[in-house]
Amino acid sequence: MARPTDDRLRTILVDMVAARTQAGRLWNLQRQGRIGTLAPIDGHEATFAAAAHALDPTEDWFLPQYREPLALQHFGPEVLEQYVLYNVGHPDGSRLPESVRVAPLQISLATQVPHAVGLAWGMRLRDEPGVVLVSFGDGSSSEGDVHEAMNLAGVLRAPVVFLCVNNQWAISTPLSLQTAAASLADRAVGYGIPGVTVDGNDAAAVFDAVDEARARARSGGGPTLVETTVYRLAAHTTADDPTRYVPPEDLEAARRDDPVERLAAHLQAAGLWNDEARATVEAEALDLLDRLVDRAEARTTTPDEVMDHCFVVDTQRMARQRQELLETAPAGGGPP
Amino acid sequence: MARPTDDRLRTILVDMVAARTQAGRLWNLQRQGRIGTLAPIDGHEATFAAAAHALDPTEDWFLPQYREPLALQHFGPEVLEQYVLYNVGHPDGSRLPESVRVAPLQISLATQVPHAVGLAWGMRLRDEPGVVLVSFGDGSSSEGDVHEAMNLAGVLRAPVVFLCVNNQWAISTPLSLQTAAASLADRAVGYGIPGVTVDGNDAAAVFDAVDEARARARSGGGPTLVETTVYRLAAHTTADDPTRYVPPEDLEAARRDDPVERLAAHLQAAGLWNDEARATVEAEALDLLDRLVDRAEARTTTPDEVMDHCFVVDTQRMARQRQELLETAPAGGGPP
Amino acid sequence: MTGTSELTMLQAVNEALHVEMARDERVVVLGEDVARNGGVFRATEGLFEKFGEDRVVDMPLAEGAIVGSAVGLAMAGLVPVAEIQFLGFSYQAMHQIAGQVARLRYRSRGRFEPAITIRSPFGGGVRTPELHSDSMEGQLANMAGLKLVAPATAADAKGLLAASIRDPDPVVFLEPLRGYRGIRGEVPDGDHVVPLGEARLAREGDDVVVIAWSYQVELACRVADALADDGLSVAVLDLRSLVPLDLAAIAGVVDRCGRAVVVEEAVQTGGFAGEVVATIVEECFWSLEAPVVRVSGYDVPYPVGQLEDAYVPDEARIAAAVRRVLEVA
Amino acid sequence: MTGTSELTMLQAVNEALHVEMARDERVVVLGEDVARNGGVFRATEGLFEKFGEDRVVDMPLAEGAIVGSAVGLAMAGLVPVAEIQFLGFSYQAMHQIAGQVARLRYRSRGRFEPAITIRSPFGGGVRTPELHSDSMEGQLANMAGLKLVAPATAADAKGLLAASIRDPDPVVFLEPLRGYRGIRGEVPDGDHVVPLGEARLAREGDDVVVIAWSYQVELACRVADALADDGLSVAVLDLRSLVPLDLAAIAGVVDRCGRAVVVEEAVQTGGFAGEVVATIVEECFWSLEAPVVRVSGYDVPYPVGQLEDAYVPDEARIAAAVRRVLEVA
Ligand SMILES: Cc1ncc(C[n+]2csc(CCOP(=O)(O)OP(=O)(O)O)c2C)c(N)n1
Ligand SMILES: Cc1ncc(C[n+]2csc(CCOP(=O)(O)OP(=O)(O)O)c2C)c(N)n1
Ligand SMILES: [Mg+2]
Ligand SMILES: [Mg+2]
Repeated sequence: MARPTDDRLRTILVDMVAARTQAGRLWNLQRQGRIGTLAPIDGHEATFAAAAHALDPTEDWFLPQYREPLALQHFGPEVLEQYVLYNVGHPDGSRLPESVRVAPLQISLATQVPHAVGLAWGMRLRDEPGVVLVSFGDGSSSEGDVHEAMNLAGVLRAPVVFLCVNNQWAISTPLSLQTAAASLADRAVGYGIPGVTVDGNDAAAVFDAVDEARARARSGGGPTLVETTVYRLAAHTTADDPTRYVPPEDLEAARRDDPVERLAAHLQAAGLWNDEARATVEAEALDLLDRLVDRAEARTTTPDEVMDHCFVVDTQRMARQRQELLETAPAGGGPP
Repeated sequence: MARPTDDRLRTILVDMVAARTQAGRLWNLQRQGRIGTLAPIDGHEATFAAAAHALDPTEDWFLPQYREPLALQHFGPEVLEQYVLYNVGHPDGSRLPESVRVAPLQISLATQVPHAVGLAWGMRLRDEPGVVLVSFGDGSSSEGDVHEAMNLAGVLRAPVVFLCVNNQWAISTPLSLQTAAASLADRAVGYGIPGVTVDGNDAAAVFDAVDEARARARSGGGPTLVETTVYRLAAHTTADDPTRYVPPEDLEAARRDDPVERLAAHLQAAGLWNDEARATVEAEALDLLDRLVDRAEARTTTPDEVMDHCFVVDTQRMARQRQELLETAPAGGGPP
Repeated sequence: MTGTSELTMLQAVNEALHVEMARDERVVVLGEDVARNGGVFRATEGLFEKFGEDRVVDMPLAEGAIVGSAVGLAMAGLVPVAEIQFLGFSYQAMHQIAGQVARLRYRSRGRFEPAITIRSPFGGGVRTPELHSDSMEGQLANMAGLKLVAPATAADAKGLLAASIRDPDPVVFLEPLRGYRGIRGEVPDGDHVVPLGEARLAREGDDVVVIAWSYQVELACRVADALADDGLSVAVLDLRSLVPLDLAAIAGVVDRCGRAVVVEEAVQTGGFAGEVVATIVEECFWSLEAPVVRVSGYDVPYPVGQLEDAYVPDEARIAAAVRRVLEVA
Repeated sequence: MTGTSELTMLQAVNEALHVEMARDERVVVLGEDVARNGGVFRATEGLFEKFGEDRVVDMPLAEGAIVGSAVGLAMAGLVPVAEIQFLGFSYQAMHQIAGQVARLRYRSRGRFEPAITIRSPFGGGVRTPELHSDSMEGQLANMAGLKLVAPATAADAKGLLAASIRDPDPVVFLEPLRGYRGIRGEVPDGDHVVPLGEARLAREGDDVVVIAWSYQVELACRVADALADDGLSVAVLDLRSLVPLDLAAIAGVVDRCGRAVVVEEAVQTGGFAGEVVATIVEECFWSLEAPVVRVSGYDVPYPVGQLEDAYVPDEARIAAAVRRVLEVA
């Protein structure tokens, strides 16, 4: 498979820088009480953005865990817009338009992995050409769902790319307590599928690996497990205090291999990037985010929206509950 | 590890022949309506008997799925006795005496696999020297529990032997629809533990592999996955009709590699076995089984035993239910 | 296509699957042993031969993946009908059932349509091994976003299964093991749909109503018929679907009779019968002339063969409860 | 050791764990992030430092293996205390909880002692992401072989957790998220055990009783106190343990008051409040002067942040229900 062009890499870097910048602003907004618990993206930008760019958003799907959305600009601006809405606690934040092939965030870890297999299988049944990429963490890889799904995908030769984002931590649990495996890609052989580990801080390498896996899936070659190794550079979430458990020297070392800086250096050397470009991207990213936050904060809900979209038609009991709710509930909710 | 002596193999063969003989008699009893649904052992004798013999019943545990008990004579005569009682539907059939380190049959497939890890870990915490062998089928290997348990055991370096008995079928589902893996032992690398596939029709090879895994576990080397390849020579259970799905030529081929006949031929060549010996073993096995069946059929239950052993002390509601039951229930149950 | 045929409940289920697969090519059947073997009870017999391996799929032995991939199939616009071989093994998939199937529409605010049916045999009386007989209606009913259907007749098995498959919401469809061959009746040929959420008055009566679902309706009807000889007028209300629950039908018959018995096979504490009693209290407390009585399984796990008869509510226990409710002055 | 200290519920839980681990060296704590991090809420803080990595164990991220290995630990004679990080993720382990933990003793006819405690935070009101706030009491109560405990005060959190760990039967121990820091009170120092199965009269009263458990007791007490100013005498019964259920205490207070409201946060249909209503009908129907009213969550999944206040029963809804029950002539 061809290495991505530097132009492509530059687009990826723009997405990465925007993601990093917006994550920082969101962190501050959480600290100000304007948004809910947030899972920062720092350290995962190359993996998510490059993986997204290796897909065709008009045909392929991206099924995320919960850190990904900031870096999925390639799938359309609605991803960020809805993510912001999600973060202010609005229910519509989990709805993307039909045209955007990205699933809602998944909070119940690893449950999206079998969904990916079913979706890919269903697309093949419907003669659709796309593939499904599903992303999950090193911690999530211990869940039974991942095993059941990878095994099923092997049998069905489903067009799936399993993207295991190994950031060395599951909240406070280090990889050494998560598994004794030398590499998570080693799981693949147990399902008769190809498995590969790539440096997740290397956007080009991630792009390559996903591109190759995608090509294999599209040509009927079945699923691939791609493990990307990265390091979680920030807290698990805004509710977490990593100084309790992350060895400072490890974090220090990881910071020296920051994926954003690495790609920036490469493109700077190639004459495609400089401080000015970065400043522009950052400013635009903040500007966009602030507008989206304002817009999200301006939206409200009515209490009985809590009953919507459960069933197509309310049951008798639900209809009564809706009635009671309209009579008794506190006025519509807003951001935290 | 040393190959088992022919004397040891002869003991194993005796157990295998007895198991095969008793399985046949139980099948007939089921057809006569004297016992409930039965899962025959045919084709698995070498694996189960040899694995049991590689363990020390005074220190090690055997956690079975549901086919194993007929071949676990090495763990004491109570295993068969209680298995017969289980088959006539008596609740005490699932209770073995404290001295017998065998767990009740497991109907909820693969759930016993994490139990094995916890038990092994607990024994180590208590400074007990034993290991835990847990047995499960190729079908069961697809359950999330197996993944979660093997991964945990790798991290804890728990003294467990995972015995995956690959008999090519899970009811009607052939191995090719169960997994795309070339071998189930290939799963081991994904957990950082050793994995080995052995011919499960070769009692000596199974003994060797389990013996080696046990030695590793006892010396702190952690768990091992041992896959044994066999062929299910009979129906899945008495409720199953394998002619609907088993290719006759495959069955024919498997019959030519019958584990009982193979070991018998070896020992016959070594002068340790002959038709007379076999006839004696068979006669004794049947005699024993018939006595156990008679004894089991003579046992009854009282209806309120249904309430026993749920909690140590009945709740208020249970106490009332027990009362109601004694007043209203049909007289005590007996065999089917 | 306007005649009827006498079928067992099992045949009725099988027929519904044949009709629905022929009618809508988006329907895909998946589960353990459902294809080449036609299901361990033969509920899916003939589907593999008729509709092929793309639409009738033998799955690896992993309930979580069966249900989890059904969610993905639904996201792709298909209409999966997943079989859990015995309801007790749905615990292995509960994170997918309660957390994913039930919430796919809710989470995505209507973007994804969880037109998923999960079929499963359940209930006792046939001497199965552990966990094969468990009744879990109370638990499933508490998982918001799931419909829960439990037919008691062969005709309803066909008509309600058809409705479940066609329903855009996810349905857990419970088939009584004892009813597979033990219940038979006239079933309309061809297209036959019974709407979800409407209870059925299985026996008219004025003195007391027995409220039940699934196989317990059969028992209740036998009790009603037997007590009729003693001059007692016992109504039987077959709920048919537990979610949605037909509140009006419950209120109507309890208002008329003033006395009620609720029968279920599950563990009593936390079982669905409690929900029915609470509903009666809410809907028609003032009509009650006696406390509602529950006839349930006991508060212990479903037992092994020899203790089964002591555990499973039978006609004698139902009849005793009916008499007890009637005795209250 | 005879004094008391003012603690939050979270501190009380933590103290119980410290006391029980010191008291019985068979006690082992396992779960996600329970050791080095002291738990995501700090419920297990200090245990790792005090009792070491053999007895306080950070587990891989797999709830089935956490509960499943706890079964094995119990078979080895240990006393595991497993944490499920949020109750909604116990679905991932339900096959082990309902099928194995709950049946270990029953299946083995008393050979194995499932002295297992599964602790888990649950309930809403703190704007958590999906599945972090789910209330599942009704479902868990229907799984025979499990005890189910849900304290409402800091002192009970300590005393009931101690009792749960010491109990030879398996206990699911529910800790209200909102109570972790939102409930505080005097807690006896040192050894403190509150027996399982005994309800607590949190407020005396004669006109109506509000029956609740966990954080809803706190709300009910506030309502009782507020309505006292209006001259209403509202009793509050804190069930404390749902299994075993204190039938006598329920009957006693309902007999006296004649009117009852049952509060829970879970989805209404199939929730445990229905069980309480059915129990009241069975135990003291003739004392009822009005239909029992349930105040519950609605029949939809627990919602995201902005809709939470609309969903979670609050003081206003409880007060309205109390007034409604009292208005019935
Ligand atoms: C089934 C389930 N169990 C537990 C949790 C609680 N939890 C949220 S994030 C997390 C760690 C996830 O680690 P990993 O998969 O490596 O992803 P990362 O946060 O490192 O990106 C845990 C335990 C959950 N959300 N779902
Ligand atoms: C969790 C669970 N799912 C489904 C079943 C039904 N079932 C019983 S045996 C069986 C096949 C088991 O195959 P395998 O593990 O290969 O064991 P074998 O019968 O071949 O020895 C199935 C699907 C079950 N008992 N438990
Ligand atoms: Mg991680
Ligand atoms: Mg097999």
